[in-house]
Amino acid sequence: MDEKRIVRSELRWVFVVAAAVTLMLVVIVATTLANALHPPSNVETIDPATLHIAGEFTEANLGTQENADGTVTVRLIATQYAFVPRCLPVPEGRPVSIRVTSPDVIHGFIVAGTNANTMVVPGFVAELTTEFDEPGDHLMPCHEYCGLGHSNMWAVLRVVPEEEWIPDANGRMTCELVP
Amino acid sequence: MSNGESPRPSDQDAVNRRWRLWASTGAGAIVVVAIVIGFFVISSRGEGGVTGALGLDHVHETPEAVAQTAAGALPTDVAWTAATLGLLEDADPEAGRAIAVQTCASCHGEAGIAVAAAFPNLAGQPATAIFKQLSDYASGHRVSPMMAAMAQGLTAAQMADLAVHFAAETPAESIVDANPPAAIVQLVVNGDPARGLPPCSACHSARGGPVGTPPLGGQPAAYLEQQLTAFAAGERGNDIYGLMRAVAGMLTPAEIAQLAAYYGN
Amino acid sequence: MNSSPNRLVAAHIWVAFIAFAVAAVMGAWQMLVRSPIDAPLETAETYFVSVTGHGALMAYVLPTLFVMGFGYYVAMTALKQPLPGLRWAWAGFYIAAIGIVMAVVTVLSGQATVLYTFYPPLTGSVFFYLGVLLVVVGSWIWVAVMITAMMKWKRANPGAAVPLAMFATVANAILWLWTTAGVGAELLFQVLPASLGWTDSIDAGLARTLFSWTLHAIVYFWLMPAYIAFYTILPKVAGGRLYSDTMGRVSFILFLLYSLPVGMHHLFMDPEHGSGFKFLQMMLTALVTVPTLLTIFTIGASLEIAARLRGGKGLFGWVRALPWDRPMVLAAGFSFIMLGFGGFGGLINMSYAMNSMIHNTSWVTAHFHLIFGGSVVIMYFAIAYHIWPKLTGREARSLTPIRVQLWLWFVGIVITSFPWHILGLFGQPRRVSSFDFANPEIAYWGPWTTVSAIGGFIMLAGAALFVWNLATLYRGAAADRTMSYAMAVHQPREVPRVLNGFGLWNTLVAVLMIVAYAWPIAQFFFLDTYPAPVQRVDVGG
Amino acid sequence: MTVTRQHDGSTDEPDDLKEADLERALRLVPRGAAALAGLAVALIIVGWLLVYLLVFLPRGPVN
Repeated sequence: MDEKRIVRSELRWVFVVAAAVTLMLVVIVATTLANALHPPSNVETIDPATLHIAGEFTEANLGTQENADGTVTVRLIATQYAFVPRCLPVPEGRPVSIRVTSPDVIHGFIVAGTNANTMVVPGFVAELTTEFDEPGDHLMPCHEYCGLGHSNMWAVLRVVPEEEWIPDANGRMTCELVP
Repeated sequence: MSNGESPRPSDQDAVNRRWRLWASTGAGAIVVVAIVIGFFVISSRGEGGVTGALGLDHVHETPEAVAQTAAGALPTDVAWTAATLGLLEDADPEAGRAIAVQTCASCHGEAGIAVAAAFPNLAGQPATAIFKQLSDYASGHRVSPMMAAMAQGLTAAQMADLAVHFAAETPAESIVDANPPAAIVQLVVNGDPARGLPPCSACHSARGGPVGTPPLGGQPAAYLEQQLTAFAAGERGNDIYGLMRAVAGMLTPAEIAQLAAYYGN
Repeated sequence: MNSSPNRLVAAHIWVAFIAFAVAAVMGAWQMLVRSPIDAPLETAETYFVSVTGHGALMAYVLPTLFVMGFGYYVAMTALKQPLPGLRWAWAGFYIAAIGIVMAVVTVLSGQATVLYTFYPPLTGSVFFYLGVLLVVVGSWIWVAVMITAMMKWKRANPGAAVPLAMFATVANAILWLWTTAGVGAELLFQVLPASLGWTDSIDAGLARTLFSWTLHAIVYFWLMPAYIAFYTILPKVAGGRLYSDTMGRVSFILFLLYSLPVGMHHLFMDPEHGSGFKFLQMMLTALVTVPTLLTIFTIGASLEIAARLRGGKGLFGWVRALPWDRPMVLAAGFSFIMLGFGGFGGLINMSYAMNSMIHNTSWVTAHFHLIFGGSVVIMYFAIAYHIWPKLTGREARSLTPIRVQLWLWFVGIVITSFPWHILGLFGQPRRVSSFDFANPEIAYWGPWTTVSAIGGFIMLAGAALFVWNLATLYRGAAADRTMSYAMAVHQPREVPRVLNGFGLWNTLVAVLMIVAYAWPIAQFFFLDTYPAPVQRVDVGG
Repeated sequence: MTVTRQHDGSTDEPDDLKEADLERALRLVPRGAAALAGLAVALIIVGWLLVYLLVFLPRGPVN
C-alpha cells in the first residue's frame, strides 16, 4: 500500500481527535463564561503561626456571618484534627463564601455531593463561593491526608431553609440557632 | 511492501526544516491561545482580569465587625513563629536547671518527675509544650494562682531555658496497663469516627505530632483526669481553637477516667 | 548475549515485582480497613504506614525498576549491540536497591507516615527521603546508559532510523530526567533540610507546586513501557505489522512535550495559584490526550492488519479474529478497555472547574488505579511474560495460568474501581481509614466500599498468581532467545532528523516549562508568603 | 524458510508475512480501526458531556 494513503488516513484521524478535544474545550470555556465558573484561585497569603492570636481567624470570629447584602460568609479553620466550628449553618439557595485556612498542615475541604471543594494550605486563605440547594445535613470530611487523625476529621454543613434562617442581632448564625 | 525512496540529503534538510517550523509554530500557537483565553477571556468573569488570573489582586478587606477580638477571648498569646522557635533553639538548659532547682523542684522534682499525683511530670516533655504552658500561666490564659505567681517571675528567655532543661531529662517510665478496656484502646489507636473523635495517639505520641503537644505516657493518672475534666467543663481553655475542649466534651466521665488510667501511672 | 546483561534485566524486574507483590498485600488490606468489614491489625497508624508503603512501592519502586530493566533489555535487543556501561548499570541497580531497603524499613517502622506524596510541613525521618532519592539517583544512571547506547548506535549507523523501541525508551529517559527536577528540588531545598532539623518551617505552597511539576509527568514515565509494547511488540505477536512507524515517533514525542507542562491540573483546588495558569495548564492537559488517541487508532489499525490476515471480516467483526489466546494480545485488549474508562475519569478530573466535583475523592483513586494499576501494570505483566523465555531460555509449560492471571487482574481492577467512581461522586474522600457507616448520611457508602474491597482481593489473587507464574512456569521446552520487534508496514530506513533525536524537542520542553511554571514558582519569592512550622512525625519535639 | 513458533504462537523471525497477503489486508485497513476508535472516542466524549451537563452544572456555581 502507498505510504501516502496511510499518512492521509492518520491525518483524518488527527482531525477527529482535534475536533473531540476542541469540543470539550469549547464547552468548558462557554460554561465558564456563562456562569463565572472557576476553581477556587484566591491567592491570599496569611501567617499560619499567628492565626489564633489576631485578625479574621481568631476563635471568636469563626462561624457563619450574614453580610449586609444578604450573602453569607463562613469562616473556618481546618486543623489537626477538626474543623472549627464543627457545624456550619448556611442558608438554602443563597450565595455562600467559605473562607478557610490552616494553622498547621495541609488539609482538604469538601461538602459531600456538592461542588464545594478546596485544598487548605497553610499560609493561604482558600475562598470559594457557591450555593447549596438541598436542605439538611451534609457531611464535610477532610479530604487531604493531614496526619494520623485524618480519618476522623469531619464536620457538618447544615443547609437551612429560608424560614428557619434566623441569625442573631449581629448577623451571626450557629447550628444551635436553627429551630 | 515498498520502502519508498530515501530522500536525498538536501531534501532531508528541507523536510527537517518543515518539521521544525511546524512543530514550533503548533506548540507556540497552542500556548498563545491558552494564554489569551486563560488570562484575558475567562478572567473577565469572576476573576478580575489579568491580575486576578495571575493571583495578584486578592487583598481581602476584613470587615470591621470581625477584625478585632478582645484579648481575653484568646486561648493563648503563644504562636509558633520563627521568633518563638528561635527562643527555644537558643535556650540554655543549664540556666534552666538552676531555675528549676530553686523554683520548680519542690513540686515537679529537680529532674522533672513530680513529687505528687496532682502535679504533672515535666521530664522528657517537648520544650514547646512546657514553654507554652508556662507562658499561658503567666498571661493568665491557663488559670492557676500558684503557677501564675511562679511564671510571672520569669522572662520569656528563662521560660525557654526551663523548657529545654526539662525536655532533656529522662521521662518517667510509663506503667503499662496489662489489660486495658478494649473500647479505650480503640479510642487511643483509632478514635471514634461516629463522634469525630481522632485517636488520642494521633497527637499525643512520643513519636511526634502537632507542635506543642505533650505525650501523655507516664503522667500521674489523677492529673490527666483532672485536666480532661477541666477541658470538658470549659474551665481550662488555653487549647488553640478549642481542640481539647471539643474532644474532652465529647467523652463520657467514665471514658475520661479510663483514658487517664490508660495513659497515666 | 552473555548472561550478565540478562541477569541485570531479570534483577531489575524481580525487584520491581517483589515490591509490587508486597504493595498488593498492603493495598488489599487497606480495602478491608476502609470497608465495614473488620480487618486485623487495624489502627490509624498501621493504616497510614500501609498507605505510605503501598504508594511508595507502587509509584516509585515498581515502575522505576521495571522501566530500567525493560530499558536495558530494549537497548540490547533493539539496537543489537552490547550494553555500554554494564558496570554502571549494575551500580545504578545497587544504589536503587539500597534506597529501597532504606525507605521501606523507615516506613514500616512508623518513622515516615507522610504518604508517598510527602505533604510537607509533615516531615518524617530523613532516611525515607534519602531512600527515595537513591532510587532516583540509580535511575539517572539508567538515563545516562540509555542516551549513551543510542548515541553509540547512531555513530555506528549514520543516517539510519533509530529502532522505534529504542527511540521511545530514550524519549522516556529524557522525560524522566525532566520529571525528577520538580520533586528533586522539593526534596533538596525544602524537605531534606527540614528532616535534618536545619530548618523549622516550610513553604507548603511552593512544595506543592514543585511536586506538581513531577506528579503528572511521572505517570507518563510509568506508562511508556506499555506504549512501547503496543507499538513494537503487540503487532508482531498478533501476527500483523505496525501500521505506521512515524505515528509512533510522533506519539512518543508528544508524550515528552505535553506530559510535563500540565502538572498544575493537580492544583486546581489549591489556593496558592491564580486561575490563569490553571486554565493554561488545563488546556495543555487536554493536549496530552492526543498521543493516546493517536495510539488507539494506529494500534487499532495494526491489530486490524493481523485480524484481516487471519480472515477477520466486517467493520467490527475483525476483532473476533485476533489471537486472543496469546497473553500479549489478551493483555492489550484489557489494557485498552481500562484505558478507555480511566481516560474518561481523567477527562473529568482535568476539566477545570468540574474538578471541584471529585477532587481528592475516591473518583481520583479509581482513575489512577484504572490507568496505572490497570492498563499499564497489565502490560508490565505481558512484557514480563513475553521476555521471560528469552531471559531464562525456557518456554512456559502452559499458557493457561497466564490467561487466568490476566483475567483476575482485569476483573479485580474493574470491581475495585467502578464503585470508587460512584463513591467519589457522592463525596467519599480518599486516604481515609474508617467511616462511620452508621451515619445515615453515608450509610449507603458501606455496600459499595465492600464490593470494592472484594475487587481488591481479586487483584491480590492476580498479583500472587503473577509472581508464582514468573517463578515457576518457565521450565518448559528450550526457548529461542532472540527478541525481535514488530516491523512497520513501511519499515523506515531513514526518518527526518527531528524524528530521530531529541534536540528540538528538549528545546520545546524547556520553553513550555518556562511558560507553564516560571511564574507559578517565582511568585513564592516575591509575594509575602508565610511558611508553616515543620511538624515531625518521627521524633517528639 | 523455517519459522520457530514461540510459546504464545507468535514467531520471532523478523517477519514471515507474504507481501500479497499484506496488500490484500491493507485494502480494508484502517476502516475497522477507524470505526472502533471512533466509536470509543465518541462514547467517551458523550459520557463526558453527560457528566458535565447533567451532574456537574446542576450541582451549582463554583468559583
